[in-house]
Amino acid sequence: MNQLPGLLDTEAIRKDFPILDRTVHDGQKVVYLDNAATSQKPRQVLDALNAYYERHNANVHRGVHVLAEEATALYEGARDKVAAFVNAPSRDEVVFTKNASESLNLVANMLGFADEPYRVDRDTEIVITEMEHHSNIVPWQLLAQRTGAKLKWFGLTDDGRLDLSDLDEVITEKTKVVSFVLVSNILGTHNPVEAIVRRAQEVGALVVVDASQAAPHMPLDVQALQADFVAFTGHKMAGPTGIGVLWGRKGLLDDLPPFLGGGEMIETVSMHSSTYAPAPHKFEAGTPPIAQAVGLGAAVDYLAGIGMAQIEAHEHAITGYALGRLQEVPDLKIIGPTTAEERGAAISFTLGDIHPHDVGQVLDEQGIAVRVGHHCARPVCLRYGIPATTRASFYLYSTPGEVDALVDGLEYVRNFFG
Amino acid sequence: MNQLPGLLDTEAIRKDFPILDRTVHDGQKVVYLDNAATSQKPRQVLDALNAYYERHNANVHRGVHVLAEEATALYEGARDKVAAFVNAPSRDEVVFTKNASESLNLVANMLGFADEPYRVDRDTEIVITEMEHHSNIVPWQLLAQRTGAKLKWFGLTDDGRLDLSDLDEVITEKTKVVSFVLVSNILGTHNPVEAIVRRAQEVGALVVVDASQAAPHMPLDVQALQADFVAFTGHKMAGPTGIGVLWGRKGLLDDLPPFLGGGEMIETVSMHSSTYAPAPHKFEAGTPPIAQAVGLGAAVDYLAGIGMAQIEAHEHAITGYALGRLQEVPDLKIIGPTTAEERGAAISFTLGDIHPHDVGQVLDEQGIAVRVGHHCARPVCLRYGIPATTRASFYLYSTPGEVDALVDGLEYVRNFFG
Amino acid sequence: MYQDVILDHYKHPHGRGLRAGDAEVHHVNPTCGDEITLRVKLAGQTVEDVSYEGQGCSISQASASVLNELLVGKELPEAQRIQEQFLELMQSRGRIERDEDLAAMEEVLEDAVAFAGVSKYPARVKCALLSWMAWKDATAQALKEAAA
Amino acid sequence: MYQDVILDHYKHPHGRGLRAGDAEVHHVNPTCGDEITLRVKLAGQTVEDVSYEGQGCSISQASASVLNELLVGKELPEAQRIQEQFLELMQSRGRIERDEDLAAMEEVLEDAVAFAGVSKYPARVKCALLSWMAWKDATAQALKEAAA
Ligand SMILES: Cc1ncc(COP(=O)(O)O)c(C=O)c1O
Ligand SMILES: Cc1ncc(COP(=O)(O)O)c(C=O)c1O
Repeated sequence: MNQLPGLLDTEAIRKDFPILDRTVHDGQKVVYLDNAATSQKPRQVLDALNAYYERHNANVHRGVHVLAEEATALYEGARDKVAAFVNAPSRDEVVFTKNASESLNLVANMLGFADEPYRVDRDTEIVITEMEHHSNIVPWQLLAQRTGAKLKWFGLTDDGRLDLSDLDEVITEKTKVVSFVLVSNILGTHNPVEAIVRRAQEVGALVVVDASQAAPHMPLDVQALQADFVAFTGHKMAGPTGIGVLWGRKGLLDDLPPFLGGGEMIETVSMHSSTYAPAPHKFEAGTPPIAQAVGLGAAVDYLAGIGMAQIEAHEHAITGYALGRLQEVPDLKIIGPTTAEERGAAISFTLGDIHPHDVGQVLDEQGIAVRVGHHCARPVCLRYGIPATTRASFYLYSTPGEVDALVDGLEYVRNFFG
Repeated sequence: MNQLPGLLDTEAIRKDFPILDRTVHDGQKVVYLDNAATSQKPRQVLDALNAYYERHNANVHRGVHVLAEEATALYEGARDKVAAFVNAPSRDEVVFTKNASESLNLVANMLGFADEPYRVDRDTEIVITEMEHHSNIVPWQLLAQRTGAKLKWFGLTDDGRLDLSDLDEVITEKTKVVSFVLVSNILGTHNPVEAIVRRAQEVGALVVVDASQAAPHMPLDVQALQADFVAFTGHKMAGPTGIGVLWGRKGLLDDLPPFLGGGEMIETVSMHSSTYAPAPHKFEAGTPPIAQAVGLGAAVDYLAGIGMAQIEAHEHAITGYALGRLQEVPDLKIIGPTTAEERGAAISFTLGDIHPHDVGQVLDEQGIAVRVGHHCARPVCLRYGIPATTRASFYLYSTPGEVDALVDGLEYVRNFFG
Repeated sequence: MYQDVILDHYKHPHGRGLRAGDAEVHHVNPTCGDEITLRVKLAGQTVEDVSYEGQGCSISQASASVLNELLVGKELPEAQRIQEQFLELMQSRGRIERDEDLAAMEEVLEDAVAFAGVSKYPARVKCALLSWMAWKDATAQALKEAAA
Repeated sequence: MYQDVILDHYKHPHGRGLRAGDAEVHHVNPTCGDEITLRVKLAGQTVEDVSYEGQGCSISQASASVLNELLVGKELPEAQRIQEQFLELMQSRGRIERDEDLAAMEEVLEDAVAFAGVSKYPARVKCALLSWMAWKDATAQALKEAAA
């Protein structure tokens, strides 16, 4: 079982994550399988945060003292690191936000306030999918309400994939923007980017990719994606909370209007009018999440040090193993693709009639942390006619032994409520 | 000189701040006088961050496992602490944002999208002042541009105070919102809240107070202020970067529409429509700055432990002492009130013809960190006909000895360029 | 938290199924999808029946069953007192722990004291309260209609 | 960073004041308020005069003075080479430190190598470049007008 091909040396890796030694409920070591909600943080990231606060903390930009210069160099250095991590053509294309949700709202708001040819208004359409996270649904619903634009979406197939059979009817000449998730946080589905991008480009629509569940788990190359905007979030990729990223094409970031106004994002201000700094600063109003950017920089260093292809292979192996073992559990039904192909490491399932809340709670009593509910993707639950799912999700430190613990735990749950 | 009345025991306090032992430029201990830009963080806050990440990290809300429950309790516990710190009538009135700028943009956007009676539109007026930070100017300029509302402001007197002589002409029946800074980050001026609030209430305008430079330095009581919204930022009050606060009256938060859409802020989502969670969650889209809120909770515990009235007294003493000593320096001109009455601990000045950049740089060579420039309040520089100022700003760990070092440093600067 | 009493009620619910009533309500817990449809039948000041259908976790299901067992046949003021006491227990965040306090509560709440442990889990408190809130709501409606 | 050469130029600026020119530009560094008005006068391919007025820090003032000293009288291609080399030095982030590298640069840049230290301070690089960017801009305008 430890013979799965592609596994990382998790024994070494786990030593980097202090929380994995945590015990719960009278001495049981925590089995953390809630990585799609948030990942744990390695010592290296905590060290970077502490070093920042203990030695270099100052407000960034425009300072002429040593601390301000150091803090600025660290903050902007983190931008370089993130740019390299996603293969951005330019560091100026990396905007720091507070989370992926802000990144997505930023795009939606820019497009609502933009001039032609970007402007979303009552004569235009917005396209999303039925498997989006609420953070990639609600901003577009709000934009549609505020502008009168029409919101359309791709449905799902019974086996948890995007139904693109009506691609040409959903994305039309009226479509201004298509926003979709690269890897679903509830179904695990890895979506076919190319087909959607090709059609969007045909009609001249902008493409936004929600890579929140991709950036932590696989090599992400914004140029290869051919999207216009890519959003992701630090806390799911070994980084701190409070930091997100919006990558956007330089030309677009230059053309589009600002979203939040304030310090840092201006060029010059008078009471009568203001001009704005060039991107990325135009989109970073106020004191940015400085320490958090530095922490995210340390996180991408850490991940890149292990290798994103290696992490992907590890999770692929664990996911395949978990899908197999879970399907041995009687009454367990996987919601989403049942094999590891074109799939990420989040696995949702139902267990007979036992409500996910009960599944999660009884697993927790055994030290196993999973998430239950609609996972901020309620339309998926509606689509499959279920109130909620239990979701186990893996990361670079997850082991086959933890999969076994989960399966044993589920057996116990069945007996408990049987 | 150490006999100044009201001084705190800075020797003990400074031990809590690791960075204050930092040396720069070959062994000079840093004299950190850039506290209005950002404050340093005590060990207690860093410990809270580390404990969070090493023992409790999980995504908040809706989790049924131990870590998620602990993280939620810590996050929501931080809300309780902040609510108590500003004497909020209800914890549900405390919204966590990423910084004060987001807090202010949040209000501006809510009012732009609100229904009557709150709606800002082309027939209405917005009032600010000429001493606002860009973060309290640009959001209102953007709102004015987008809605057609008229932006008006109070000017300044020659001695750096608000000119309220035209109070009744500036705030009129058309005024929907009045937003002003409690303590100016460039002039140090502490503004008279009551007069403005009384007039605003007379005409039924909402009052927004930018307390970014007040919350860190003095007791802040949102009920006594009688404002409708109060914004402040964590990093200036011994807390982490990446966290801000918007306090708002419950009834208003209930009535006003959401700003950012996404996970956490919803009640229920379908592809066709969504309903929103009650405040404060309605305004907290996506994974919040969890660790940063926890850190801010530790910061307000730390500050409250020392006592906000005591901190205010300490800074009052230091500011009085600094104003006196600075005025001994030939050619030094204070921009802002020249005595410590109704005044915070940020002191801007010019030094003859020597450009502030040069002043700051040569001070830095002596280990003294001040800020130079327009301090994100460029209209103030325009008002007083100066390109920039040098600003020294103090906090609870600042000492009379540091004031002396600054004065000596300025003498050196004069000789250097003399 | 899964006391035997709770599991028993979950596996063998009392009075489940919809029967005739004076008022019907439908309550949903949006965060977890728990749902209940509940009807109240009053006979003067007496709770003659509480019938319900729903889906949800063991806690919400068992709680509806306990409610049925406890409230049916009670006079309204007494039933309301029980409802309030249950609410108090659930909002206690596990702070009611001493045996004598629980024993005192048990006199009013009977089987429902088994939910004391649930009060420690903020995420689950709403599950336990779902049917009780629905009952309160339905009863208010029934009374209003009776008065009209 | 405050080499004597820089302080000298700051205290005793060369060629300061506005005189007749073929083109005039006004450049501002919005982050610190440094401003310069600069005129270029060409005589065929020769930089006949660079005159300027401005306010700003010692670095921006000294840099304008050095520019005047260095470029006036030069043939245009040579002046442009100097401008480019100065730009390169300022963007070097303090990485040009070896004495022989600086010596090589000094052949072209003369007094202007004294700004090498400034390149370590990102906040100040723009100050040093202000007048040089203005000169480049003004020269381009002057050439365009001459051609028109
Ligand atoms: C008076 C005032 N308002 C608002 C802000 C903005 O705070 P932040 O940059 O944290 O958003 C600041 C600080 O920069 C300030 O001093
Ligand atoms: C697919 C997806 N998109 C967006 C988000 C939102 O990220 P955040 O909560 O950090 O804003 C998440 C995670 O919650 C996610 O899984």
